[in-house]
Amino acid sequence: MGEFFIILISAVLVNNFVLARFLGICPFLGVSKKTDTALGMGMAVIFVMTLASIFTNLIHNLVLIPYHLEFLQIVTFILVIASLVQLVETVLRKLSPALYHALGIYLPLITTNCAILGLALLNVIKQYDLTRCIVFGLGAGLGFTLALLIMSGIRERLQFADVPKPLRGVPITLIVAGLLSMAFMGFSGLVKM
Amino acid sequence: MQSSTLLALIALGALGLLFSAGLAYASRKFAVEEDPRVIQILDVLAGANCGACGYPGCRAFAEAVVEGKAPISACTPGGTESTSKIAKIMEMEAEEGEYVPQVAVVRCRGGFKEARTLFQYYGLQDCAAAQLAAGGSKACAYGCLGLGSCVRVCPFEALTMGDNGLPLVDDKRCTGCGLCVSACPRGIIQLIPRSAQVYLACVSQERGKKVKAVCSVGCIGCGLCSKPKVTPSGAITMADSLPVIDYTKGAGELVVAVHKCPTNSFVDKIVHRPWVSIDTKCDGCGICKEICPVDAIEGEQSHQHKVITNKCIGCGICVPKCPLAAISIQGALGYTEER
Amino acid sequence: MSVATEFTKGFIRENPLFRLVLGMCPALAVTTMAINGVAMGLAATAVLVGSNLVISILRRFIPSQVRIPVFIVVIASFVTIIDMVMAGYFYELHKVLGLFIPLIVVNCIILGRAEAFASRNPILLSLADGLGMGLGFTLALVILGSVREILGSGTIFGVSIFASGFEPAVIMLLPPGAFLALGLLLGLMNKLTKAEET
Amino acid sequence: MHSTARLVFALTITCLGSALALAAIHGLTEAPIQEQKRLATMRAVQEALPPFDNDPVADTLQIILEEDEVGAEKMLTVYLGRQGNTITGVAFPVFGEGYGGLIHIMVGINLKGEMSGIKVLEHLETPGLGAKIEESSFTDQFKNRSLENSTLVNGNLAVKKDGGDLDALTGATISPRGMAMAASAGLKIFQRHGTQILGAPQEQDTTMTIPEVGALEEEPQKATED
Amino acid sequence: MFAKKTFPGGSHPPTNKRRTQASMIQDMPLPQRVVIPLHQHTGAPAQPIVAVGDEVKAGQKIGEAQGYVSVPVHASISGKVTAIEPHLHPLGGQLPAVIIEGDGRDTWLEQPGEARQTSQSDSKAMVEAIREAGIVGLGGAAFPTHVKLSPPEGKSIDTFILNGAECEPYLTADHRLMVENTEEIVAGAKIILNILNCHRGIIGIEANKPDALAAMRERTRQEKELEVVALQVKYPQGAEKQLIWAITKREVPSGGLPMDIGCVVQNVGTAKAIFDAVVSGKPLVERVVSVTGPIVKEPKNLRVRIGTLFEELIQQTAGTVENPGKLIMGGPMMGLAQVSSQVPVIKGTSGVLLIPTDQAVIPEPQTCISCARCVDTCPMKLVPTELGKLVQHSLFKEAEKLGVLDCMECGTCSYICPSKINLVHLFKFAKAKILSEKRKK
Amino acid sequence: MAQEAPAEEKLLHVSVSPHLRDTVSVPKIMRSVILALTPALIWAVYIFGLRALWLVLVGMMSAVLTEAICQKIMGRPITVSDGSAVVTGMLLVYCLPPGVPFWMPMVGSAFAIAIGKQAFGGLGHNPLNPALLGRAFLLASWPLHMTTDWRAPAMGTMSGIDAVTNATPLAVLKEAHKVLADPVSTTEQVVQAREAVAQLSSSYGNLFFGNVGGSLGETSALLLLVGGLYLMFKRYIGWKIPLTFLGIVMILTSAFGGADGLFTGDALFHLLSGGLILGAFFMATDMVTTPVTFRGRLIFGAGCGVITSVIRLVGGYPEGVCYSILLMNAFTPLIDRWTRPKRLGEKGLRQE
Repeated sequence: MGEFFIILISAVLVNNFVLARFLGICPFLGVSKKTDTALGMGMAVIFVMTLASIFTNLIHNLVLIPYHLEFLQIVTFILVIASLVQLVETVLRKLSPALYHALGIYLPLITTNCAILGLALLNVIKQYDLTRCIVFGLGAGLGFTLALLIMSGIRERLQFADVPKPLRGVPITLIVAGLLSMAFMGFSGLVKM
Repeated sequence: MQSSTLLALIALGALGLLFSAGLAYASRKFAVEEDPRVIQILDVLAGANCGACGYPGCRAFAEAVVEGKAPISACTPGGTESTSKIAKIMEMEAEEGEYVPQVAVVRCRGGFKEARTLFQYYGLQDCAAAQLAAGGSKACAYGCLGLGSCVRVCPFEALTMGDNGLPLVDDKRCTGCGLCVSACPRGIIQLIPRSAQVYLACVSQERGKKVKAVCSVGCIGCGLCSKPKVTPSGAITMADSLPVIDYTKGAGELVVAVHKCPTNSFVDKIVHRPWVSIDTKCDGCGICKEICPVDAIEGEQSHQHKVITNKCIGCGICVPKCPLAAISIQGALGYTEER
Repeated sequence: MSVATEFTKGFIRENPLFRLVLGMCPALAVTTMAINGVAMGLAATAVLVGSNLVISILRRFIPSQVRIPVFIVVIASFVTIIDMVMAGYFYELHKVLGLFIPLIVVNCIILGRAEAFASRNPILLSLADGLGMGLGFTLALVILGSVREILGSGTIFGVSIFASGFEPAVIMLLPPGAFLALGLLLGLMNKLTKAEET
Repeated sequence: MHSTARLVFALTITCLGSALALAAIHGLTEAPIQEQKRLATMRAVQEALPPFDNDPVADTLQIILEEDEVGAEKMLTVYLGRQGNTITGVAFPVFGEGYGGLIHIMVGINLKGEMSGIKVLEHLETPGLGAKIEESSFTDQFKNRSLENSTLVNGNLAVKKDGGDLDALTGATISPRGMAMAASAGLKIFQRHGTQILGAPQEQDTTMTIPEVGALEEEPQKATED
Repeated sequence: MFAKKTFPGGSHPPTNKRRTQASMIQDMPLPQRVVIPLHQHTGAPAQPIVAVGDEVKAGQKIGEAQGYVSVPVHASISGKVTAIEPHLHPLGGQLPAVIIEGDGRDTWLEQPGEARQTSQSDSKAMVEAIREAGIVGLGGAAFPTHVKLSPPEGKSIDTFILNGAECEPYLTADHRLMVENTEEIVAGAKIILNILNCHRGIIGIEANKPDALAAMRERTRQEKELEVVALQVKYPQGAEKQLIWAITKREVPSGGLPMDIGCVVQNVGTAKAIFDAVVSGKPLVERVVSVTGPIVKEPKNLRVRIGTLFEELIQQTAGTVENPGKLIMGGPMMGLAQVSSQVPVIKGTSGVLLIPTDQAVIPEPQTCISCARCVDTCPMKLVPTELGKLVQHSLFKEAEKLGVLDCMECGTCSYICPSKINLVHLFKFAKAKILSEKRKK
Repeated sequence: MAQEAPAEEKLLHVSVSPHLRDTVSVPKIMRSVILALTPALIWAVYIFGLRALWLVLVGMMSAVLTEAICQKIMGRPITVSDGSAVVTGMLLVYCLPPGVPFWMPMVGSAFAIAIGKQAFGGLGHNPLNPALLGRAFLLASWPLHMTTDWRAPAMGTMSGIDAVTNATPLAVLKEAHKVLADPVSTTEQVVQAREAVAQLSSSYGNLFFGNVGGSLGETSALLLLVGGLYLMFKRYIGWKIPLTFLGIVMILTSAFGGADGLFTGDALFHLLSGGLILGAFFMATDMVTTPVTFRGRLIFGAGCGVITSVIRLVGGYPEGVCYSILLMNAFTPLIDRWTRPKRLGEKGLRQE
């Protein structure tokens, strides 16, 4: 239990995917303009990350390792993630239109989100078993959502700010990310990886 | 090595098969077709998302066009170019003549000097907001408040605030989108055909004394300009004690109206009109002398006539009337930067 | 549309990092030193050129519905090849770049160029585009890496450039420094290009 | 149906092509990659071990640690350094808890139970502060230390601040402490398993299994990457 | 002592009431000429029913109400109608007004007295009499009183609140009225209770008017249905919704009326006018106006005929020590700045306030530092910081969602803002925009 | 002036109501904050020597200068006179060790103003507290200076520069607790650690009056409290954030801060040390970066308390006030959004 907690806290706060690992920067910059969309995207990412963790773990342990096909890791992982996202989208649209409208519209954005592939690869590097993969995936998703939400709150406020012209848009968002990352350094040393 | 290759082929091949089959199934089962024309149209629009078309953005407009709900000529910033391109995409002919390029004009000349101020205004620097404070500081209830709501709303930076507290329109930048028209709480800004050179710069429906009391350049509704003497073809008619210009009729007459107006309420966009000159073909028939509204032509019958250049206003009425085509306008007409 | 213009546009006019704001993740993660920027940039360039080439060749045979998956598979293959080659011949660099080599797969630049350019243009142009974009990306990474290395370690390409009194700001090597440096560089680019326009 | 078939066909063919290409390249690069890994290990081992003339990376011994032993993988690979046929020292990876995470080091121990050298493999310490543990000025002080010739605190090597005799780094106490812990772990492991290791036969890759270890139920996964 | 009742939020601007609160109301001499705007109340303006040249008597109806939410207007002096034309109006701009040149005799249409007395058992007749007398809320909003006194079918009123808070700085007209016309006010309140068939009447008075509180307490000692409540001195204690909350702890629903929660609020001046109308049959042709301000030489409370020009009122106070920088109708917090002193007193004119130039200049707004003073003080519990930023960036829809339409423009936020942001102006602007958008649809 | 103008020129002023304005203004608030911070500065000079004064001055000057330069570059009006940059510079230096080299407050202030404030458009637009950002920046950039440049208090020696470095009380406590918590600690170590803890606990007086090592401006709880209460009395800061912040820290540190089980922690010690008072009264109350709603401020204060306690008790840093406030600053927009008060009458609206 303790180890799961540590994995979770580490993924959410100490080694936040966005602010410390630089994974998923593009959607972080793109979908953080409004809090509502940020929340929707965050939920979708949590969902997909957890699923992707499970599936890539299974593929890796059931197919790649037994047959010594580790060199196909990248290709298979990305295929699995892409098809998984596509499948989820299709199924959601069919089964729960309400949920689809809340989460599904963000799904296409997730396919090429490096946070998902990064997560799958990190799972392998860290040699997590299935349960730990799930916890790590959940934590990574939560961490991503947290960063996204904070950023969206600040950006909603920044639309009223008199930001100097050259810094408007992406530059100021990156600066905010830098400052947030600085604040998140307060969590360093909280748990040991 | 052999077996590794084989295994790789099997594994990845199976995955590819699975994925593509699933995708193919999905694309057939849950296809949401976006009309490719929407994207094509989006490409040819001005892309300012200005809302002049009445739709919440370029994409919405493009979708509406494809659905046949919006007229293809509604994108004013894109102008005829956009219209014809959209028409090509929609495989229908742009109805020529339906779209007249327009440009915004400020129909008030009452700057700080010309128009009286009622009080010192403090508060939000926005015209509509200023109107909440005792109805605006201009004594004329129709006059420009000069706080630049129109300037701020223009997506093309075509409007600037002049020194006298009146906005200036840069014709070259103005696309006639009409955002400024709706931004002005007093309805002073109007779109007129781009080709038009003259407009009435006053919207006050007050008459005579009341106008004079508040503004030195306000239209007093005297109706002189609508008299046949000035505008024989009826290019100007009076309504609500204001002259209304019909731009399809006699452009030259309007120039005359500018000069006849006792309150100087008209604006001629061509600051320095070139005068006309008469060449040697003239046989002195006298027609021009007769029709000249400002008596700027002199000369005896059967002798070559002359133009009194400091009297000529460049209206050009005489040019087409000369049976020998001896009158020509010196220099081309064109807009000048400063007014 | 000449090969030359397609090649050069990626350097400044359409620089993938500074102008198109693509490929942020590796740009932030690996640029603690200028040399890492070079390595990462060249790895991405290799993938870009390879995938552009293959996709440009295949563009007529790929049905549009499976366009993206096919692109991804092609790109992923090239990335794996680069990964393996680097592991085999540039072990230390491979170790430093770590996770971000495989993550080239999901770098928006690659898929973006495949989608926007290679799938619509002939082979030579696609090659020029890929090479230009890749080198532009490399250039941007090197600039960012240099800034961070100079301020964060007091060196450039490993060569010390300050007197011993200089105390480098460690933050430049940490995540916040990466964000701040890239943000300010982008701002600077905006300012400079704006000045050029007017 | 024709179009569907085309879709499936196109993607499958791409996948097959990709698999073929990757398998081929894999075949070509597998050997260099293994060689690179070996070289990397070799570099670390070389720094840690006393002089040797064999190939310690190939001359390894797997030992399984007991539950109460900390600071190393339970399934520990020990690299043996020999001169001639005599073992001169051993090296194996251990770790200690630093500030940002675990500090992995390769510790080399000679027959006297003294450290012949250490090499920092991996760490997550703060640059400019804790990261200075990598510098040789810091690591050199571990040379020739043993559990006998150093001041121990709770049976471990310790920095001066904690009552030991290791020099710490200015401003950083946690990282050197982690190093001390890792080194101590290495020394203790050698203390306990020394005879077992030194009694290793000359054949390579001999795994000695210790019967009473039942804690490990499943085969530990093989690390794919370092 | 019980804690004085109040509402959450609010501010404490200096009250500045001392100069006028102790002096008796004076009758203003009959004006030579009155300008009686046909639009003096919320709702449709009245239509003139006299023509230029007509002789009119004081109290004669000269404008007929148009529609339900509208009341007639009456001549306030006897004389001759000299013009019906647009005239400067205190609410801004030029609006049609009947101009009467006085004959100096002040002859009334009917002498006030028994003849017009309305039966106090017939509430319909009383409401009709109130309407015919042209009575509107005299607190400033000028909402036709008969509408407030006619709750629709199914809505019963259980609490009637008489508003004697007078929280606006400077103004003391209601205060003096409560001290001097206690009898009429209480009688008026009883008429209202009668009409509403309500048995609980509460007179709320801010604690800084001890003499008014004492007088009212003394007078209502025997009245079972009437109770006097002392309110904490805080702005805007006299605002309808805040007063109801302070006294009954009920919230008027957003966009609703006090009636929706069983309450009716009337100003003390209105109560007196109702008494005059029902008991004496006298229409609303005069009211008490505080003429005051830092530069007024002899500030006074004057009983003034409707239609008298501000200029004449100012003359009654011996003029000003310097030229005024700002002329305000009403109090400094919600009053309307006037363009000139040539505007007439209307039914809603509770005060004429003259402010010197140095105090009239509104400081330049700075950027908001989110100090939250406005959030803490907003009596409507809005978030003015956020609303202000939304409006500044033309995000009217979002502002509407956050309740900008609930803003009652009390001025607390603008007053309290250390960055001197003109928040009320922003909200007025936003409300105007939103409402005009709504009208378009 | 007014008399000279011709009569008809004298137009009345017209603006939308209200026509009254409160006398409180931003510069006035800033002046009060500077005043409230002054006693602590005088104390710092007394115990750390004139060096403290120079450090503060350098920080302030750098902040003001950076603000002016930024505004000049952006072509905006220069507003250094509103005093906000002075406050930033002052607060930044207050949380630096008194032995840092002079270039550090300079660089820190410049970063705080340029990146933390002006990049967002200046006063009122910055999402995070600039002074704390400056400190976090310095701590991340030059950790060596920020963790070792302590000075022991040296009463009245104006020269100040004695090279005694003295760890802050909190750092000592953290060390001691680590030893106590570690099962492998020797009895000797445990005894030592207990002694250290006991010594610290008996030093409330020193902590309260400020006779301890620590950041330049955080040593005297008393003088900071005086300043904080003055601001509270002036109503420039509210009670909610300081109270919840301090309260939560006390509760959590007393509950989990001890080595011997629940509720054995020394809450008073935690309260008086590590810049908690400085942070709670002067930084967590920074108007720009804190929530505006009533409930929001309670949540903000509580959040600061929780994060501070977590960092102090289990995190890598001995104090944590700085990071906790920065983190809660980041949450401020979300807090504001989710704690918007129900407006008067909204309840009725919902029912219908």
